[in-house]
Amino acid sequence: MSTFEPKIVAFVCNWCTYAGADLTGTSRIKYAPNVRIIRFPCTGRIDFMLLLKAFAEGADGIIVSGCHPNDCHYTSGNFHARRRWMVFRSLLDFMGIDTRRLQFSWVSAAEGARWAELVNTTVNNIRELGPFEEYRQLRGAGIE
Amino acid sequence: MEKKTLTKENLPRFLKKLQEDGNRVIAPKRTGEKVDFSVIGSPDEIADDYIQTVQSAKFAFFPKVEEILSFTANKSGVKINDKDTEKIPSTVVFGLRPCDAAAVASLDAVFNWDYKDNLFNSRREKIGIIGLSCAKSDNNCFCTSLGFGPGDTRGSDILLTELTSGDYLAEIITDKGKAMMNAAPELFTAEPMEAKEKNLADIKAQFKPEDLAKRFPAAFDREDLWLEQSLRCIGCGACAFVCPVCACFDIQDEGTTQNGTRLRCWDACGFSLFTLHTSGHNPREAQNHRWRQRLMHKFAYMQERLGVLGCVGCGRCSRACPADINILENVKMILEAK
Amino acid sequence: MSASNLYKPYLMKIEKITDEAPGVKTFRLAFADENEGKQFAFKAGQFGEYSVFGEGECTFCIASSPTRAGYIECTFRQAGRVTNALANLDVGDTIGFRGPYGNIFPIGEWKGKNLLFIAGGIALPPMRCVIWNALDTRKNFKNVTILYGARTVADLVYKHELEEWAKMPDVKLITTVDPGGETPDWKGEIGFVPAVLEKIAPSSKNTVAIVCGPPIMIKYTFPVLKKLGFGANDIYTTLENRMKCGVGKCGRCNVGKYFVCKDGPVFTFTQIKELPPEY
Amino acid sequence: MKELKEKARDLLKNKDVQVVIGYGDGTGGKPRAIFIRDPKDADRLIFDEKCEQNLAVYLLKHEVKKLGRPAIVATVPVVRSIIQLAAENQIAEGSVVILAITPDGKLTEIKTLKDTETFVSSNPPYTRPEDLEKLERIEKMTVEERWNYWLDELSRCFKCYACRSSCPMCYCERCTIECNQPQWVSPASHHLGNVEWHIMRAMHIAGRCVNCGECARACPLDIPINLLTLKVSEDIRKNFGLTAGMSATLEYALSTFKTDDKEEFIR
Repeated sequence: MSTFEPKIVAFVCNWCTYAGADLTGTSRIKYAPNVRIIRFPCTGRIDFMLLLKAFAEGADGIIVSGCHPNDCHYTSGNFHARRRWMVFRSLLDFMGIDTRRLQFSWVSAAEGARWAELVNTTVNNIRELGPFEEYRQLRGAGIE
Repeated sequence: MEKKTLTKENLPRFLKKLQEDGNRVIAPKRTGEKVDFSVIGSPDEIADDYIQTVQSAKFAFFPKVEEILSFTANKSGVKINDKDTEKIPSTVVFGLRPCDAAAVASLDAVFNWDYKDNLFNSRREKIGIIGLSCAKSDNNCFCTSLGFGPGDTRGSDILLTELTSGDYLAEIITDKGKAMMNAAPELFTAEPMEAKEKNLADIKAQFKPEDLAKRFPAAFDREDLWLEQSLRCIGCGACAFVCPVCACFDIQDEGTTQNGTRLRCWDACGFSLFTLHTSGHNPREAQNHRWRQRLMHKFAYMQERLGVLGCVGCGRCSRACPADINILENVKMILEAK
Repeated sequence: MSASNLYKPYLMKIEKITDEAPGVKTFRLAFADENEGKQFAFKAGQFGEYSVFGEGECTFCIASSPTRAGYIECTFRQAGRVTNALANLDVGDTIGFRGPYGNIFPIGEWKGKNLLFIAGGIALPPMRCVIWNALDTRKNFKNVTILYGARTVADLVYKHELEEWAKMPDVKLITTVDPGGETPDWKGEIGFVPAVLEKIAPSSKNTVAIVCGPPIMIKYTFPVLKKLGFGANDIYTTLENRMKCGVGKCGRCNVGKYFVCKDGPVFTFTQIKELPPEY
Repeated sequence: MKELKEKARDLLKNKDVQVVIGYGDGTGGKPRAIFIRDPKDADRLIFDEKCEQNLAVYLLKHEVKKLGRPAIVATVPVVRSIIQLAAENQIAEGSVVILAITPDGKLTEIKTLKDTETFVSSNPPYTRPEDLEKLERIEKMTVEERWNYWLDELSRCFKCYACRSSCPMCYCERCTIECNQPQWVSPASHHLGNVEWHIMRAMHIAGRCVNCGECARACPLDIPINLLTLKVSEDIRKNFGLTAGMSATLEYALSTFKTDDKEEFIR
């Protein structure tokens, strides 16, 4: 599947990861162009429903990233998010969704290189997994 | 009406032949402890020894989610792609109980009340019904009280009745039935000697169908008859969805404004949202109003407006109800009310 | 392909958008296919299912008069998913329309009678159709009185037409707003519709009353009409139950033995009295 | 249960409560929920091992609330549901009398939240071994097998919402599935709509579910949906040490945190 280019949606917080991704750009670090970034005020705002929507709309993989623990702009948004991610990820795993398609990470505003590395690794992982056909096929299935 | 014998060995052969001829066969299949209709791969999958399936085969006529149309839109306008009814598969429903087969007439009435619903009619035309008489019944069954019966031929194209030997009496009721039989006429042999009646379940009638129209309208304002029965109602749609007659639906758009589909989905009068206005006003505010609507619609309104009953006495809603709301109990209560 | 998919809408182009009141708009719609437009006919009182593709369908009456051919109009208030999507559209955009559905105001039977229209708030649109129908065939009727009330002056819809009706010598227009809803230069009445009706006390002799409004207004207007001597058969109203199919199948608008979409939306007070209170 | 009937009769007679929510004889040998308002009817109350419906669901139904202050016949999961509802400010202290029945059939009248907590701490949560077995069986499957298993099960769902309606924790006046601007989850029962609905349901009662199993019992199609909520409950118990319905003052597991919560899945 050398021609397959994964579609990745990244849900990131405004204060750390978005700034970090900005730094990647200003530092002229090249990374995979497969990612569409959606900026949120905080990882605490990233409802699991948004992630489901991304999959339903055809995402092959998802990155969710925010400030490192203790660095949250709102003190504890990322701590709250972490618990929900854990439960959500485990539930998807239980339902038979490969959790490699759902990458959680912490990337600070200073970690431009780390962002590039995160995206590249995720893209490579998803490229190996192939398109998320199972989920995409749900759309339209069961309609007579 | 022609009467034939279809031996127990020939039945799977017959169904196999119908499949080979390009028909999708929907039949009762066992999942866990329950038996329900679904599309079968081979006749071996068909369940036996059950009283009633969880759902009727209503979904073959009126699917739980059905595309009405699809559309694409761009700057220059909208293009509607009409539903291609040609693609609806030719289907044989096997093992439909006489009550469920009778219910098809009620669906016909709803979907053809002045406005002809082509989506329904196209499916209906492509379905052949091989009914199966009931040899057993349970306390929830009350078809005979509504004028139907365990060996009723109404609605079926072919009705099979299992005989003591395990072979079947095959009654070929309609032209469609005859055409099905003619797919493999050699499998149908001479009429059996055994009488049909003694192989049917004994279901005692508990009231007369004529009483319904007499008693129901007057019961509307009798809160005592509805409230007690519906207080434990949790407001789900299980009763409506397992019902062979319930045909209420919702219309929903999916996709984007550029590219999407319009769907028809099952809906139920028991949901509080069913009648809720955008303003927040709800004509049927409380669950007892909604339960009353369900029964009034089935036993009074449909009869008066469409000339058919909205209930065939299959007892499914009573079996499916998580709160043990029993339709027969409530109907009897209304008929016996002072 | 099925030639007659009951749920397949006509495609309509939005020709004109009028802002009526906060959150209330009127669309003038023309058939995208001229032939369909030529064959289309409706009567006063009927309604349709309007759709924004991808969002869904919504039920409104046809607010324009059948005497004005070539287009239909609808007026809606932004309230839910579809109406919000409609409000975002522009002139030239395409929407869907199914209809006409439902029964009609028996305007033919009203020949030679006085007409009393009573409307509240966003319920003027269903009546506008029959008002214009009557005014365009004015000679068929005697006195025409229109009583229209809204919460505030801003909430009055069809402001231009209200002015037009006010200027007509053979139309008596009374507008009113709820107490507190008036502006300093408000010249109309102040008070709730039933109270104003009682005050102006129109004669019931040889008169039919057409009442449309929110349930609460209807509830208090009927007794006043009764007091004024109107018979139950001379009072007409429309019911606005929630609908999906519009053709008597989806079950939503079932009230008693009636389906509002097929037997209504126009009902006489005689019929309303027989209905269970589920509207 | 003579004692239960007497207790109910006394409560109604003394006007301590206006209604006793309990089990009575239903049809076909099934018990059903009954709502006793007259002390004379207290004899209709029954209790046996078949009385499984989680009656706590009725405490928040408008139609039942209208009847007045209730007493409720409650097995351990029902008591836990009540505690959880209290923790979520849906039930006020003193607003309900609990006629709690221990697994060995002992009746206790509970009037305060504190006593309710004491009751559940001496009657610990219990998960049916067969459910744990099923859970384990699914966990052992490959990812692909799990996906096929759930797709098979969930595609049958016709969205009667019996799971939601039967659950005491699903008390929202407006469920997310009914929020249509935007439409988060399709109300249609096609595959995508069903998979999303059941993920959403499990997530929305994660950390709140007491594993009474009512959703699966209510499901007319026998879809083992309680396994989804059991899975999230087990995760929360194992990872955060929290179990719903044990304390009326305990924080909701997913709106609190510890700085050292596990994060090996985060890179």
